[in-house]
Order: sequence, then structure tokens, then C-alpha cells
Amino acid sequence: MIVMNNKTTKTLLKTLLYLFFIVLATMVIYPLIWIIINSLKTNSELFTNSLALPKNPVWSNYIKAWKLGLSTYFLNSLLVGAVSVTATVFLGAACAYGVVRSQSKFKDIVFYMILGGLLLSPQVALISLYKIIDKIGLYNTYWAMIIPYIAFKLPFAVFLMRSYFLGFPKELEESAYIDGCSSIQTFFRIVLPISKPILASTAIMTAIFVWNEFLFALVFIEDKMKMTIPVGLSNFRDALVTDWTVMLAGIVIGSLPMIIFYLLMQKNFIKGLTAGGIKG
Amino acid sequence: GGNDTPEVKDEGEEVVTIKFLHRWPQEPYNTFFEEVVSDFEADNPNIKVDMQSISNDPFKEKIKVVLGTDDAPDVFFTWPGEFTNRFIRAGKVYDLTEEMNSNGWKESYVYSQLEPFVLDEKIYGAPFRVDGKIFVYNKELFEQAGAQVPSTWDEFLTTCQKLEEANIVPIAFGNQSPWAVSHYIGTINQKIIGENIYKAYDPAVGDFSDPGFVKALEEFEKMVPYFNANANAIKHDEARNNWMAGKAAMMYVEIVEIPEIESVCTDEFRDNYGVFNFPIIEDGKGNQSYLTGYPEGFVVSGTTKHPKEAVAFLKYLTGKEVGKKEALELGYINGAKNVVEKGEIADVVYDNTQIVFEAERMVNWLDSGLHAKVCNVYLAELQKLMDGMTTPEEVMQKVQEKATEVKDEF
Amino acid sequence: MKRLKQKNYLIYMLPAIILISVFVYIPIIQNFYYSLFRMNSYTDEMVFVGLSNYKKIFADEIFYISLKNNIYYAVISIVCQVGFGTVLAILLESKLAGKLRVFFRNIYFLPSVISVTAVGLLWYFIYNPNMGMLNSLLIKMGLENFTHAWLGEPNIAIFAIIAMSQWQYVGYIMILIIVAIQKIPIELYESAQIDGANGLQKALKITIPNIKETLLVTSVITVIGSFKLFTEVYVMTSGGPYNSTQVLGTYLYNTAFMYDEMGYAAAIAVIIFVITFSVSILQIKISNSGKE
Amino acid sequence: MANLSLKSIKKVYANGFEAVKDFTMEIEDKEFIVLVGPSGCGKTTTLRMIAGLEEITSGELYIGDNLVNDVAPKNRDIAMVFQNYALYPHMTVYDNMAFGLKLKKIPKDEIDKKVKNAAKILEIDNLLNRKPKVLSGGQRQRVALGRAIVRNPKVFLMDEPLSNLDAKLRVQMRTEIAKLHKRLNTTFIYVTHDQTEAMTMGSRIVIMKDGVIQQIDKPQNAYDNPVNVFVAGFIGSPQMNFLEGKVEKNNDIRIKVSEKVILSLPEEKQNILNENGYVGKDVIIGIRPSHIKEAKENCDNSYSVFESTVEVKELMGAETYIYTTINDRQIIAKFKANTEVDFGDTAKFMVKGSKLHIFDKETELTIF
Amino acid sequence: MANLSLKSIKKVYANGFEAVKDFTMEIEDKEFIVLVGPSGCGKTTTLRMIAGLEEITSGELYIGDNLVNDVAPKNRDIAMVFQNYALYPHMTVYDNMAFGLKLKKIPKDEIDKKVKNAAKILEIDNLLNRKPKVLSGGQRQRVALGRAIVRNPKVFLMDEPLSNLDAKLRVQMRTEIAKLHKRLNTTFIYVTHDQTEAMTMGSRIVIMKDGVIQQIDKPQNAYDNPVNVFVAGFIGSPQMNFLEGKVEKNNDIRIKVSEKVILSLPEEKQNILNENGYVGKDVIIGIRPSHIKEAKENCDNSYSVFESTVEVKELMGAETYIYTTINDRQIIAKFKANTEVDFGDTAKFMVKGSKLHIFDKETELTIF
Ligand SMILES: Nc1ncnc2c1ncn2[C@@H]1O[C@H](COP(=O)(O)OP(=O)(O)OP(=O)(O)O)[C@@H](O)[C@H]1O
Ligand SMILES: Nc1ncnc2c1ncn2[C@@H]1O[C@H](COP(=O)(O)OP(=O)(O)OP(=O)(O)O)[C@@H](O)[C@H]1O
Ligand SMILES: [Mg+2]
Ligand SMILES: [Mg+2]
Repeated sequence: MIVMNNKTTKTLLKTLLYLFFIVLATMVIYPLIWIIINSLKTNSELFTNSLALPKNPVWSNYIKAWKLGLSTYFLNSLLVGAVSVTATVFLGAACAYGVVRSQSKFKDIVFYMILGGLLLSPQVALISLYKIIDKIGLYNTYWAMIIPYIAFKLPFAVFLMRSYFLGFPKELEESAYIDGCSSIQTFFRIVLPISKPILASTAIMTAIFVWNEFLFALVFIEDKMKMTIPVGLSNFRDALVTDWTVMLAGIVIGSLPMIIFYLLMQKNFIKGLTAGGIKG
Repeated sequence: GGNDTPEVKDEGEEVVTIKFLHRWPQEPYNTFFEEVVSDFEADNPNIKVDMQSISNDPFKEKIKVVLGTDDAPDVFFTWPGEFTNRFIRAGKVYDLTEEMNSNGWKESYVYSQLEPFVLDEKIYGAPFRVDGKIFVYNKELFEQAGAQVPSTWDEFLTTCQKLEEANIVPIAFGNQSPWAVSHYIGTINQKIIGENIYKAYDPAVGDFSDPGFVKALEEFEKMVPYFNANANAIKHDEARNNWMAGKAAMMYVEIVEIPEIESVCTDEFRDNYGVFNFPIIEDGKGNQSYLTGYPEGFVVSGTTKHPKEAVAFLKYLTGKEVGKKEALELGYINGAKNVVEKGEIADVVYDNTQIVFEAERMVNWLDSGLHAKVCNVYLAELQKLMDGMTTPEEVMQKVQEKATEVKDEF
Repeated sequence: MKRLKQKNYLIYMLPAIILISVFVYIPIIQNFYYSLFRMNSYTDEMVFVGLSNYKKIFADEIFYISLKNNIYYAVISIVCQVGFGTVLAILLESKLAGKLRVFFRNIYFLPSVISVTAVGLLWYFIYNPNMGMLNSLLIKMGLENFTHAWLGEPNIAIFAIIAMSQWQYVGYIMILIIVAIQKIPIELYESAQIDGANGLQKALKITIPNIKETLLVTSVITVIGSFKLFTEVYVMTSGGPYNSTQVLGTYLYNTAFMYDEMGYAAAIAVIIFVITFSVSILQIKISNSGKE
Repeated sequence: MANLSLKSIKKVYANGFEAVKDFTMEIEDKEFIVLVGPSGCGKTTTLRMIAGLEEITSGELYIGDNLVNDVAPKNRDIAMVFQNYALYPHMTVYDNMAFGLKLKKIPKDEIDKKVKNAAKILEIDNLLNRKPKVLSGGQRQRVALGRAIVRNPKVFLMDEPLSNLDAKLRVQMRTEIAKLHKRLNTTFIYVTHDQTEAMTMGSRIVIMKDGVIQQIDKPQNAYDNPVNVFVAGFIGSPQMNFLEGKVEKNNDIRIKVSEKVILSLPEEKQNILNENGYVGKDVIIGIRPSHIKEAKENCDNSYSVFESTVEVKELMGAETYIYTTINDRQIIAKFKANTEVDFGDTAKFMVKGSKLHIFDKETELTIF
Repeated sequence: MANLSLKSIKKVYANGFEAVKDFTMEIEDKEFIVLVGPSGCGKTTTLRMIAGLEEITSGELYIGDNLVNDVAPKNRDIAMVFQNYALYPHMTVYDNMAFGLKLKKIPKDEIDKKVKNAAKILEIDNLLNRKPKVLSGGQRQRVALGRAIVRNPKVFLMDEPLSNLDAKLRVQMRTEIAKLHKRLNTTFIYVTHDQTEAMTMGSRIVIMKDGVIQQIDKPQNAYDNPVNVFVAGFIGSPQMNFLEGKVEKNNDIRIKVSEKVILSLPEEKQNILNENGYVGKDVIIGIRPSHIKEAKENCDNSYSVFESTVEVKELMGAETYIYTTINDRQIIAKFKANTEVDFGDTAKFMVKGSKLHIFDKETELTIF
């Protein structure tokens, strides 16, 4: 009797839990599906019934979105993303490593500076940053995005990687010294390759940020040819002429790369986070 | 900036690069500008035009940022009125008076379209696209409800009432971005108050004490029930789509929207809609034949290093030749005289442009006519008023407070 | 040789230090300075006005609306993202979840990799009163009375935006918490099982106390994030209708770039800074005292 | 009362791996049972099935007279001590010990009494307010024991509770656990892969390999009479030496390992080989290091003597281990501490015939 | 050639902690030196100073004839094996071993030869393409050794290289390292806190405590003639038993531990106590467990006999440890495997007077 009860409750609980998971997953996924469905409609179809399936999928919406400038935004995002993510991960790793290994008191100052950087919100710096960017002639260049992205994501990167390096076996480096590596060689040939998972986590976190950043891209870039996807998308929504379904197609195109990137990296992502973690 | 580094061409003449900023990044407009630029470059081998564009909403913010940099565009788009005037006051706009007065440049424009670019008797810009606000209506729905095209305010309200009774939404209205409501209020203000509005709109004076302002809002309140539901939650173009889908009978639109309507609507619909002017308000103090709507135009930067070349480009850009191309390809009419003949372009566009050219005077859009801070308060309060969350008196009190504050900073 | 090594470590830190100083710290310090002036973006003219920008802020209705909205956002986010995220994380990591947990975990995380602009536009459609998904669904379910002009009604709009953020970020916080849970040795649960704890008790007595630190950190991330809020509002409502969805971030942006009051905007920035900074200090204090 | 009965218990993991095969055993009340065997042999799995942390695939498990296959761990009246102690890091020592009792809704003052009592037994009463992380390894170990004690279980389960401690502490805790068992008078089931622990602690030991029980016996019996080569090699340190040889019959029956190493046997053992038909066959010979000694000048003929080169000499203080190779197999001999042979020398070894273990080469089972 | 000379070497850490105090020692070429001592005594610090991984605060370190205080590790001609092996996880075994050589820009084929050669010595030639994480503990250990061997260093440094291995493997690797030392014929410096390793491996051992050298000696010497209580207690397993007693003179000089336990001494030792004025004073007595035996019926009077209760009995197979308490101190005795005394019995113990170690109670230094 007890046996039965025990097992039935377990199955019941499991069913309930799955039901909950599925409902929640639907809530998360449904809007995404909705957007894909409607991106294949004509404008009037969208306005008549947004829940229905498209009669004839209008793939040209995608082509139109792509041609309407999304291709440029897309490439810009890729370029800016690649450079800033690489630089952030790399400089962040170097700094975190320095903070962990340095013996001088200076490292505490650096660490607090990093912590402080974590707390500051970009808007606060927007105005002065804009003036600085302008003064050093970066305004309306890719660097106007890349450099602030790096600067504002570095604290988080350092923070994340520091806790990883704290647990990094020092013997590996010493072993490399004895093998004849210089400090820099050790960093590149031993420390970095081994830290791949945390680098991946940091890269994902940074990539998500960079791919989606809006404010700096909005303010520091004026040239349409240099705009990234977020600003580009909002540009689509011009005051008078809006091709809604094309915009939906644009949203889909703009979001896919990060989704794919995440799904490809998700194993390393969790692994890295577990190894590093966000604790102080 | 690195763009003005002189290059030397074969002939030994120095090539000058000027920066050009407009607000039409989308097609087909962008291509149009590209062609204009390359035509110009072909005619002026010593000038290179570096073209950039920002779309409408962000443009309003970005232009300020851009003008703050050392790399400001030499020729840029702007809305005349207070929006431009602050740049003029800050010395960011080049004074064209001298050039305009020579070689009959000034005379090549329809003066009512050039006048908006005048401040303190100096000319600062040239019109690129004329515009005005008119009502479009769905003939079929009017018939259904037995409604007449109104010419007075009272008739207008009756028409609305009739439509309402026939279960037809009388007016399509999308006011999520509240510049839309400002067009109604701007028009009604002008019609009721008259010349006093210019005193009110001048940030250095900022006097909204005329009771007409409250009266205008009271009149406006009368039409609020005839708007579609949730006007504050939908965008202007969405409302227009609804109107075109037959979900509402009328809509207050800009003339420049007509080509867009024409291009996307069905042939059936094309014959099924008509236009009429904003009804006259019989006891209003204002000149009832003024038209709401200002042209848009271009100016030369006050800090440009190549005024000669920039002015040349401006002149070409807003001139007759480009105007014709513009009318044929985009359906937009610029401010130059006699650009097209009737029949060359769609009749609706041509006819409506004539309304503009024939108007005695243009009344600036409320949102670009007012100081930004005052405008912001005004618009927010108007949205509130539509939701019945405030009263006309309160609205004007808030506006006056802000206007006073702005005046004090002046 | 040792001394040489020390210098090396400085070299590792140097690029990051320079970048952070120049592009994070200097602007922030400069910002304090600017907040004492009246100035706009398109001229270099600066008028010293002392603390009057601050005085004005404290009499500014919209500032209080913005602050209130930020606080709503923070409180709701803590409850939903950290609170519900924790529940979700615990459920996903429970034995019952089985092998599909990775699948669900990825699904829930997905929205946070999509750009806020895209999400904003997406939800703009969802909330659209006419053809939007939400109202369409409500009507389909016969709940016509519950339809709203979600972004057009001042007392609903901000919550509509907040709801969107919850949808987007629950999964993000959930992942951070899952990571923390995975670090708890499994033996603790088995030990508790032998001690007689049921599922709920295990969650409350073992899981929660062991991820306390992460909960604190995520709470702070959430709160700071709440005060950094900008894009969501900018894309969805730009602060309207009639400023009812204004938050400090958009208000700052509007004052700086629409109303030409850079100095005033800088003062708002200072206030954002003070708030986020105090919250963080508070967190560090709390977590330190927890360590004793 | 707290006797356990395991009947044909079997564990197949979800991936199809059969970790425990047909485990059958009766455990008396108050016994100290040690499960021992190499890594991966299924010790932990068995223990966890007893605890209820792992489902039993088939077979029956009784605690007392109750079939507990499907009873929840908390209702099995057991306590478990984990290898890494599994102390709740966020609770004080006191709360760690009181946790289970609180969950049982036992009155506060009673909990207090029990906890303090257990703390006194383990001499940790001064640590009650500390958190686990400030405790040393040995102290944590005691807290883990304390947490088990307060439950007053019928059965104590321990999974390698000492392997995280350093050598010295391990020896010390070993005797403490032995004392605790005497004092508490309950059934202990203890898992280890260390044969020394098994030998020194168990009242009976269960030697496992690949999920199969090899031998259940008293420690000294398992040492003296291992049932097969595996047990013989597993129990005892240094390990038993193994050689292969052929049973030859001239006058006596002897075992020839190589030309130089020929081992003689006492008569009764010769008979056993003879009777079981091993003459002429290969067998495995097992000799414990302590039974290979340095040959004295003249020793009686119950000993076999041979010579070999010393490869390594390890001084252990009280004795010396000598390593040499016979037929490619390393052999360890225990010499006296003051032996004079050194690395590289040729030493003389002697082995007493009565101490030899002989195994069947095919089945690896013990012949004697 | 590869002799080392450490002259008054001292290490003060940045926080002011003095980890090594005045370490002075000459190490001959090809010696196998073991640094041993309890945790925190400064062994690792010393080794790391020799490796060049830690700065030498003061003193002079010579390798061969060169003062190397300020020479970089890679130029010291040393190799080091770390406790956790410190294998590069992202490289194959081959690359792990070749890494240092590649950095030295040695030609590829030469590297190949060296690596393969070392791999053969260590019998890991079949593992060369694997990554460390798929290797077992013992295999990793070998790779770590291999990585050291290919460098062909003058000095091999090893920091607790076996402590991550399980007991069985540890014993096995112990002899392999001993063989390796014989084979490579270079100087080995080996750090461990395990006295068994120290005893069995070292040609000389250095016993340290709190950064100070206690004794440098051959292992058996340290075991037989420890210089003080610390060394006596540290070396030997099970640990030496310590008791306190008073030197009393009636006819003979005896040491009275308690009413029941009175220890007699051979004449020459009595004289030493007498001559050094210890009569009437308290001393510390040390007796190794192997010197406390079960008393036979009649033993001669070089033995002292006493009785005590057995508290724990540990079977070790070849012998049995008996635990008892005298004057509140736990005493371990080594009885024969087949002893009949059991837990709770009163056993008779005997101790030979000549085997006693006596220490000054104040200074804890050895009297004899
Ligand atoms: N959850 C599992 N799924 C599949 N196989 C498992 C699982 N847990 C353990 N095993 C396998 O079952 C066998 C027995 O494991 P068990 O943990 O009982 O060994 P053990 O005797 O305790 O070893 P150790 O001394 O290493 O702790 C091992 O081969 C192991 O790999
Ligand atoms: N970087 C350091 N800063 C300050 N003190 C240190 C540092 N490294 C080690 N110590 C201290 O120096 C002393 C000696 O440390 P060392 O590592 O040499 O000990 P050890 O003998 O190797 O011990 P173990 O057996 O635990 O490895 C210890 O008390 C240790 O706490
Ligand atoms: Mg196990
Ligand atoms: Mg050490």
C-alpha cells in the first residue's frame, strides 16, 4: 500500500512539475513563435488577425529587411561584437590574472576600482563620455562603440574571471617557469588555454551585452553605415512609414545569431560559470 | 574632423569635402539623395559630398549631439521654427541672407515656404519639402452614415455624431507619440486665438494667458469622444493603417503622407477617399484661411569651413531641378516655384500642394514651434486631457508655469 | 628577478586600468562637475549655477515619477527574477526534473540573449491594443473585459514594461542561481534526506542558505540593473503616456538631448550614481557581516 | 532488533551497469561490519541501498523484521556518515546535530539534552557554537559522528569516513570509532577501500570485487585463510607475494618456482596436493612478506632457502623491507631492522613451508 | 658537480612570517635527501627557494659552484615534481614532456628521442597521445616524473609527489622513485610529511620543525638515535610511546612511572643518569611499540613487566596492536598476530631496559 502511494505521489508530482515547466516554456516561447509567424505575413494579414498562420509565407519580408540595411547593421554588429568581445575577454583575463597573482598592495586598489566599475551605470557617464569620445576623434567611428563597450564590460569580466583564477593551480605556472617560460609566455600558453570555459562564459556574457547595447550605439554613432542592429532596428520604425512585418523579420534576423551562439556555447557557459562564479 | 583634408585633383584644383546630413535613411528616399549627390558632384568636380542620414525620431536628438561635435555636418536637415531657432541663437546656423538676396535665389521660392526660415529678418535656410495638414475621409463610410463633408466646426461635430451613430469610428487617431495631438491643438489654437499665439510661442515671451488657449482645449475635448479607442496607445501610422482598412472614417494627416497612402492602397480605395480642410471655427479670432504645416528644409552649418561649397549644394538641393526629380520620384513638392505642371504627378498630390501654396500663411507645427521644454509639458498634458485626467485650465496653468521658467532662463 | 615579475603583473592590469579610468571613471567625475552648470549639448557655453540643478530636481514632479517607477521596477524584479528565478532554479535542479532540465533551462534563458530593442519591439506588438497578441488572446478566451491599451494607459503602462523585463530576465537570474545550486555538494541533500527533510524543507533549509551569497549578488545586480533601466522604456513608450513610464534613465536622456539641459541631466546622473552606489555598499556590508 | 538481512540484493544503474550482484548477508545486532574492496567494486552502492538513497533493483532488505525496500531513508532508523562529512555549512555544530531532531518535532529541551550528550561523548562540547568551516578535519569528523549519534539509530552507516584525514589523524580516529562502537552498542556498517581499516575495525569484513562478495569473515580469518587469490592479495600490507610454480613429485612433493627456488611443504599439505591431483600442475603460491625472512646460518628443513639480488631496501625502523625479483615478479621480504644486506647484494631468503598459501591456477581458489 | 650548498638560508614572507630559519646543509652529488616534518614546518618553502620559485631572504644557495640566489628557475638546471603533478591539462602527455624542450628550441628529433626515452623508462610510452585527465593517478605521477627526466636536470626536486595517490599506489611509486634515483644517478631532494616515505627513501633525511632543522641523519640513525623528543616521536610508526617517570635510586637506578610500572635499566645507562645528575629528577621515557611485547611466563630481568587493561585491539594480520593507558597516556604495544588477549582483558606487558629512550624533561633532548 505504502509502496503504491509513494510511487503514485511521485508520478503525480512529476506530472505537475512538467505541466508547470511546459506552461512556463510556452509563455516564454510563444511570443517568439508569434513573431516568426507574423514576420511571414503581409501587413494587412497582421492587422486582421495576428494569431492566425500566414496564408502564403512572405519570405520576401526577410529579403526586404536584409536589403533595407539590416545586412549592414548585421555586419557592423558582428564586427563591433567580435572586436569588443575579444578585447574584453583578453584584457579582462589579463587584468584578473594580474590582480590574483600580484603581491603588491596596488592590486587591492585595482580590485576596488573594478568593483566600483561594476556598480556604475552607463547613463551616468553618457554626457561626459560623449564629450571625451568627441575630443579624441572617435565620434561616429566603430571605436566609439567598441572602446566604451570594453571599458564598461571589463569590470564584470575581471570580476568573473578573478574568482576563477583564484582557484587556478599556481603550480602549473611555476611548472612553466621551470620549463623556461617567461611570465607572458606562461599567460598565453598555459593560463589562457586552460581557462577556456571561463573565457567562454565571459565571452557569452559580453557578447549578449554588446549585441544588444543600445544607448551608446544610439548616441555615439550617426552614420547609418556604422549602426549596429539594436539602433538599426529601432530605425526601422520610422515615424510615418512602417512596414511592420518587415520589421518583425528584422527582429528575427537580429536575434538569431545570439540565440545560436548561446546554444552552441551553453555547455561551456555553465561550466565556466560554475568554475568561476559571481561570488566576491 | 578628417573629412576636410584637401585632396588635389589633376587640374590642380583643391577638392573640398562637405558633410551632408538628412533624415531619410529608408528607401526609396536614400537612393534619391544618393543620386542628387552624385549629380551635384558631377557638376562640381571640386566638391565631394559625404552623405549621412538618421531617421526621423532619433534625428531630433542626434542633431543636437552632432552639432556639439567638431565634426558638424556642413549642410543638414532641420525643421524651421523654434527647433532651428535655438541653433541659430547658438551660432550653429549660417546666415544665408546675403546669398539669398543676390542672383534671385530668394525669389525662386514660394515665399510662404521660405518665410519659416527667417528669424529677425535674416534668412537661414531653404525649404525642401512642403507640407500641410488636411483631413482625409472615406467616402463610402460617409455615405453609409449619411454624413456630409463639413466646412465648419459645428458641422464637423455633427458629422462625427452621425458617424458615431452609424457605428463607425469617426476619426482615426494614433497619439502614442504625442506630436500627433499637437497638430490638432496647433490648428485650433491658431483658429481661435489668432496672432497672440506667436507671442506665446516665442520662448522669450512665453505668454499663454490668452483665454483662447483654454477655449481651444475645450473645443478639442468635444472631439475626443470621436477618436478611436486607445488613441494614446497606438502610433500614428497604425491609425492610418486602420483608416485605410476602413476601420475609421476620417483622419487628420500631413500632405506628405498622401504619396505613401497612394502607394500602398488598393485602386478601389484610391477612388474612395477624399480630402477636406480643417473646418473653420466661426467665432475664432484667427485667420481661418491659414494652414497648419511648415515646410522642412536644409540649412548650412554656422561653423562650416567651406561656406561657399555648402551654400552651393544647398541651393542645388532645394532648387527646381532637384524639385522636379523629387516630385516625380517621391511625390514630394519642394518650395521652388513652378516645379511641376498639373498632370505630371498624381492629382491628389498636385491639388493638395496647391492648397499649401495658396494658403495665406503657414502656421508652424506646435511641437517644433514651441520651446522643447514647454512643448514636452504641453504634449504630456494633452495626452492626459484626452484620458480625462485633467482639465483645460490645469493644462494651461502647467504650460504657463513651464513657459515662465523657460523665459527666466533666457 | 622577483622585482621584475611584480612589474609584469602591473602590465597585465594596465590596459584594463587605463580603459576603465578614462572611459568609466573620468566621465563620472566629470559628470559631477557638469551637474553644477547649465549647458546644452550643441554649444560649449557653460553657466555655473551651483546646486540649483539639484534644487530643481527635488521639486520636479517627473523626477519623482521616474524614481517611483525605478523603485517599482526594482521591487518587482527582485520578487520575480530573484524570487521566482530561485524557485525555478530549485525546481529545475530537483531530482524530479530529470533529463529535460537542460532543455527547459535553455528555453527559459533564451529571452535574455535577445536584444532589448528586439524584445521591446516584440512586446510592443504583444501589447498592441488592436492586433496585439495579448488582447487577441484575451478576446479569444472570452476575457474581453480584461483587454487594455497596455502601453497607453498611464497606470498600467509601466507595469506592462516591467512585466516584459521579467519575461526577459527571469531566465538570466535563474541560470546564475542554478550555477550556485550546482556547487552545493549532493551529500548535503542526502544527509538531509536521512535527517527526514522533505523536498520543501530541503529547499528552505539546505538550498536557500547555501546560495545566500548568490542571492545577495543577484539582488544587487537586479537593483542596479533597475536603476540602469533605459532601453526598454525608450523603445516601448519613450516615457509616455504623459511621462507615466518615465524612469531616471530616460528622463536623463530626454533632459539632455531633447530639452537641452545637460547640466540638469548630469545632476540626475549623479543621483542615479548615489542610489546604485549606496545599494551596492549596503550589499557588501550585509554580505560581509554574513561572513563572520 | 537491529539485525539486517540482505537477500539477493542487486543494483542495476540507469545506464545498465550492474554495480552490485546478488548481495546476500545476515548482519547480527551490534556487529561492526566493514565492506572493503577496490575502487568501483560496489561498496558505496550497497551502503546507499541500505540507507535508502539508492533504489534496490531486486532482492529484499530487512532491517529488524521489516522489509524496507520502499521505506524512505528517514524511516529506516539509520544514520549515515559521509566521506566528506556533508556538514551543513550554514549551521553551527549544534544546529547540524539538532537538525534531524527538529525535523522530527522533538521538544527543544530533549533535543538539547541529546545534542549535549553526544557532544560530550565526542569531546566537542566546546565547539557547539562554531560553524563547520572553522573546524579542523578531525573535529568535523566528530561532528559528523555526533549528528549520527543523536538520531539514536539502529544502524550506523559510514562511507569512507576517514579518507579525508591525514595519516596520523586517521589512525587516531580509527581507534575512536572502534571505541564508539563499543560504547553505543549498535550495528555499524562501514565502507572503506583501505584493508588496514577493515582489518583493524571490523568484527566481520565483507570483501567485494566487481559487485560480487568474495568472502565474509572475521578479519584474522580472512588474513589467515583467504578464499582466493584476490582476497589473499587484497588483505595484508605489504601485499602477499605471488609466484607461480609447478608441483613436482620426487620423493617429497615440492613446488618448483625456478631452478633455484624450490619450495618444500609439510607432509599433510603434500597430501592435499597429491589427493587433489595437483602433481605436475602449475599452481599459484602466495607468501606474506613477514614469512620471507633473512636466512640464518643453519635453519631446519621446514624452511626452504634461496638467494636473490636486493633491488630496493626500505628501512621501516622496527624492520626492513627487502625487494627482489623472482621470475619477473617483485617479491617483498621483511628483514630485521639491523640487517646488513644492502642494495645490490645477494641476500639469502628463507620461507617456512607451513606458511605457504597455494591456489589453483585456473580458478584462483585456495587449495590450502 | 651537482652538489648543493645551503648556507644560513632564511625565508621571511611578506607578512613578516619567518618560515625557514637559518637552514644550513651540504648536499653531495647523487644523494637522495628527504625533507620531512609536520605540516607548516617550512619544507615546501625550502624546496621552492632551491627551485627559485621563492626569493631567498638571506643566506646563500650554491648549485655546483654557482651562487644561484638570483638565477631564474629555468637556468638553475633543476626539475621539479609537484604534489598535484601540475600537468598541463590542455596538452597531451607527449607535449607535456616536450614543452620545456621546445621552449629551449631544441631540435624536434632530439626532443622526440628524449621524450620517448623517458617514456620508456617510466613505461608510459603507450600513453603519449592522451590528455592528462584520462590518466589514473599513478600514470599522472609518472608523466610528471617524465617531464622532469627529459630536462636532464642536475637536481630533482619533489614536493610530496605521492600524497595524492592511494595507499597501495603510494607504496608502489615509492619503490619506483627509489629505483629511478638509482638509475638516473642525480641528486634528489624530496619533501614529504610522511615519515615512512622519509625512512624508506632517503639516503639522508632532514627533520624540520617550525622552520628549524632538528636532525640531519641517515634514516636508521634518526630512528635509533633521535636527538630529541620531537624526532623520536615523529619518526617511526606507530609512534613511539612516551611516559613520564622519576629516576629513583635504591640499589639500582630505576625509573618509576607509577606504582605498578617501574622500569629497570642496564648498568651503563644507569651510570649515565647518575653521572649527569638525573637521580631524583623527572625524565621522559620513550618506548617504541615494537619494544613493548606480551610478557612471556618467565623472562629474564633485563625486562620490566607490568599489567594493564586492553582498550582496543587492532589486528594487522602479521601482528596485533594493543592499546592501553598508563598514567593517562595512551600506549601502543605490538603483540604477535595470534595473541589471545582481547578487548577488556588485563594483559601483561614487558619492556627491555636497553631499548628505552630517555629524554631530559626540560630541554626534551636525548640523554640516551
Ligand atoms: N549513478 C551511477 N550510474 C551508473 N553507474 C554508477 C553510478 N554510480 C556508481 N556507478 C558505478 O557503479 C560501480 C560501483 O560504484 P560504487 O560507488 O559503489 O563503488 P565503490 O566501491 O564505492 O568505489 P570507491 O571506493 O571508488 O568509492 C562503479 O563502477 C561506478 O562507476
Ligand atoms: N606566501 C606566504 N606568505 C606567508 N606565509 C606563508 C606563505 N607561504 C607559506 N607560508 C607559511 O610558512 C610556513 C611554512 O610553509 P610551507 O608551505 O613551507 O610548509 P610545509 O612544511 O611545506 O607544510 P605542508 O606539509 O603543509 O606542505 C607555514 O606556516 C605557512 O603558513
Ligand atoms: Mg565509494
Ligand atoms: Mg608543503
